[in-house]
Amino acid sequence: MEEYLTDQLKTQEYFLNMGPQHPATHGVLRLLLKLDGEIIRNVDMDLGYIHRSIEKMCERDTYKQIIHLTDRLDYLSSHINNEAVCLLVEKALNIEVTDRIKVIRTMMDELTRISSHVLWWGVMGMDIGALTTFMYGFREREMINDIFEETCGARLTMNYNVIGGLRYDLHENFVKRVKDFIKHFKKKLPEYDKLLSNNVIFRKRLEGIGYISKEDAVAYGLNGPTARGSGVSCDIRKIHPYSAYDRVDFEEITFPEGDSYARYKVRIQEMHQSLSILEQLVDKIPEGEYKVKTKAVIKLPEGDYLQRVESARGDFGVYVKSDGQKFPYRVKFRSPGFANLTALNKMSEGLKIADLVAILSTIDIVVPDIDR
Amino acid sequence: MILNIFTDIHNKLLEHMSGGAAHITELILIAAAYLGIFAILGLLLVWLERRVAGFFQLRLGPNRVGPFGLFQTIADALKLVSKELTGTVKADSMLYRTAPYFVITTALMALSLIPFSHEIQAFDINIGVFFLISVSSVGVLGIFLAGWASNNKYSLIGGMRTGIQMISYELSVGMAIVTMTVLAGTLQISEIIEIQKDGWLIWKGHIPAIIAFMIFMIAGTAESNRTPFDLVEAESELGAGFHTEYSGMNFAYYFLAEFVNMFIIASVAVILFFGGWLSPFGITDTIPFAGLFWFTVKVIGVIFIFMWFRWTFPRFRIDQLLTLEWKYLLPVNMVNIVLMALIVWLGLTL
Amino acid sequence: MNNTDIKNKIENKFSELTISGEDKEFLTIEIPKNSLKKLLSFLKNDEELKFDYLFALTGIDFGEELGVIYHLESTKTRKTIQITVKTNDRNKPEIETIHDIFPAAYFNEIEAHEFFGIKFKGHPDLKHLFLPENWDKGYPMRKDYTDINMLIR
Amino acid sequence: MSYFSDIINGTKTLLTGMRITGKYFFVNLFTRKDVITRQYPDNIDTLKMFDRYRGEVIMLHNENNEHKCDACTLCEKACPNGSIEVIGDKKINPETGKNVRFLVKHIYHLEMCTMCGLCIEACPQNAIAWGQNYHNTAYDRSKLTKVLNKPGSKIVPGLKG
Repeated sequence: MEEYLTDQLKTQEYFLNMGPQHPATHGVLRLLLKLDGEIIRNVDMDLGYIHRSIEKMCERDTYKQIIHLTDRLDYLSSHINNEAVCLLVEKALNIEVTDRIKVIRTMMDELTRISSHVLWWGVMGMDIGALTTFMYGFREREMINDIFEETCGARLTMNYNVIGGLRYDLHENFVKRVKDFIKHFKKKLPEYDKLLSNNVIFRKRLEGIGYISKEDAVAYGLNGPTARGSGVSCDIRKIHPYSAYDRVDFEEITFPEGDSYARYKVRIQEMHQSLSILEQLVDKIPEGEYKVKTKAVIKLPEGDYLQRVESARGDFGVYVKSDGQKFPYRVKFRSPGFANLTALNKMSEGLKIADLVAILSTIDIVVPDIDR
Repeated sequence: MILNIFTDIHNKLLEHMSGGAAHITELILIAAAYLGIFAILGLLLVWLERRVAGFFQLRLGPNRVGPFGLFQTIADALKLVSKELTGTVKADSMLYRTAPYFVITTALMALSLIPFSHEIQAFDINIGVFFLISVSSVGVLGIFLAGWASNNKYSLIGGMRTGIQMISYELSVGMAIVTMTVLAGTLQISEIIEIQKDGWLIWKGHIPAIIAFMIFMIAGTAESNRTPFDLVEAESELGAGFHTEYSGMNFAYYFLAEFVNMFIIASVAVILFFGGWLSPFGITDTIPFAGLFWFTVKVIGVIFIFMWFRWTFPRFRIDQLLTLEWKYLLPVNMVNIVLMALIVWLGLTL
Repeated sequence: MNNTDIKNKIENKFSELTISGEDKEFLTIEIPKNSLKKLLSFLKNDEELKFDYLFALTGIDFGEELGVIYHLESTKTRKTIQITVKTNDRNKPEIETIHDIFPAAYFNEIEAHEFFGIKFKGHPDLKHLFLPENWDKGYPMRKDYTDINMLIR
Repeated sequence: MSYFSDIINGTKTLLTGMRITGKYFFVNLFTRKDVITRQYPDNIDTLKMFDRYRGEVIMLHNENNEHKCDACTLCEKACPNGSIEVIGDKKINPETGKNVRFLVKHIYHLEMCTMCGLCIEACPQNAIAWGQNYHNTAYDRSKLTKVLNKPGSKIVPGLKG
């Protein structure tokens, strides 16, 4: 009977071009879906719609000039990307920065992480269909952006880190603003749970969807919150602590379920952790220099250098091969989003279009980061 | 006292011309009036939606054009009118062009049944509620055809989703209405309202009526393709769904019809559960046209709940949509009808 | 387990490679391309080392030679290791694919192929991922690539 | 009886969500207290950017229309995008008799600038600084190419030039 049915009821597979202009692809990502009805058989991707070849551009820039290019990679964690390059150069030249610099960098990192996660939360709701969350997310993000703008001079492409320290000292309002933000966000974060996390429709949309096992997550090179949703412990802040992360107390959030909802929970919990880091540091910003004296022309000794940081999306890495010149010989930006995206096909097999949108949301891609 | 302005007009016309001519003039007059109501309703509701959405989302909404931004939607409509009508090359052009008219025609037909007050009801047929359900199920065709004829895969998926969704939720809407007609004992809309003079049906039918109301609200949201049931045009998945390929006025037809449909669903809820144009406790029932005020207030109340849903909830997935209907709403509905019948039979109504 | 232990362990097993950087943050291995796959599967599957996380796959143009740099991390010891393979042939560079060992390499290899022209033997679909489908102007990340639109100081 | 408890718990979560949005709705309806958007062109008079805001590069002039730039081209060299062109010339200073550089034109391409700030850091004289202008739109790309030194301006006397 079943054979008869499958013989008679033939369905035709077809292709659907999702993107480059599509609301769910968060920019200009093109997905080629092979569909059977609404069920996804295969996801193929086409990237490069905003490829700027930043790696090649870095080969003609000095180390100081590279930093501002990293703003344009993952624009939602630009501060963390800046820091990666600065840390790499400081490590290579054995520049020891002051405690003040370390603490400020850590605080900025965490503010960046919160602002990125808050934006992700808003957009996540929007992808699932709850349009209101977007504005609620932006309310918090706006406060952080104001903090950034006042201290760093820009809201998104902060470019605040320089080799050997920071561009400016903290603005006098910084501490007050951060304290205000902590107070505000502590009140609003439970609302996120009430509005979205516990919502029965939302949970049904995410639970059990986009499963990826721990082994697969490692094999596909997943990182950041996406991998931690599968129970992989991969927080660079814990594994290879940098800046002031070795002196603050925070937990690495992992959930073993491996589905979209686990990834969602990881990010929500990470916001709580970031908030606690901020609380620990805000009253203890040490006095000191905000910038260490460096040479005017920075040349890295010949060799290979690698610096990894935990950006909002995961394991961001900078690899530099230097030949002793003032320009790097080869720079590689290891993009967390690119690695996460490679597992998309695996995650979305046999699911529906609506699920693909949810998965894309939970792996939290930023297309400039993928295209580089 | 005026009984019904439409009968008045009919009689006035008969005084001046012969029967046939009077009839045709009356038809044209009323049709024009209802087209006007359709447009005004649509535009007002779009404005209301945007304004309400603004407040939900910590914004202000349109507030620049006219007082409270009231003319914003008119400006938008003018813009849409002036826009080019585009289409896909290989679209089935006949169906593609006619599809929007299915939607507005049915919306208009359903609108003619709505009693705005005691005096304003164009078409009071004795199978009113039944007519309303059957007419509104034709409207689906317009959406379905749009999805099919556009020759766009996103539209097609949207159209197919409509088919599934409408067939399923039509049931729940119908059953919820049946539950209430068991209580009311009539299908004629004016009579249903008349019965409620000594108490609204949601009060009279207490438990089963409240359950029926909840089901009606859920299914009604689905009927009007609104979040959380807006899979048909789910913008994060399908771009715009069935009307991806429509532009200019053709798009505006769908857009307005969607809001008018919401108005119709809300009106039906008000008629069946909250006594239509009746004032609470009969305080203003003797004043002519006071019903219009109460009807509007009640309908806006129900519409606000629809909007509240829309700006709070995430969207369902297609299989969850069907699960909700066939596994939850339908069985509950079945039991509810029996319960209602028992209550009416045993005389337990309040 | 420190770098010296790892070095000894690898050197016991493989003789044709050169290891340096014991005192540095991570070991740097240079290996001929025909034993690359053997080394990588050893590194991944060895219970003590367990270098199972492909952190990055970087194509690189050494001027004369083309090469690929693999950065692996062990999820057990949290040590990083850098492996370099080189190929002399600039016209038809070929390196074996490792996407069957590390699925993460699949798209990274496509990227390296696009920008450096390195053919990964055994890779099923070396399509254009970042560049346009009809791209035929060579390999942009190579050092000898010139483009009139490029901003050069 | 998970069927019924599912319905009840599910409805509860939905109502909690509605309470949150409903609260904001009514607060905004009556008081506008939680409205977070700013009414942009209306508040244009009161809108002030932060001091460190990086809007565009400007050259500082004092009240005598004098700047500090001696056309050393360090900013041009520091710029990663080539958005600064310094056109200088040499002339003999009548007082000292030395051959010195002076600035003819400091051309700034705003359309290419990424606001990285390296030029301002590189400037030994602090002749250029950040301007807080945020209204940088133009209908023509060429309008974004600016000459930073004002017409007729000279270098502050006493400086090298």
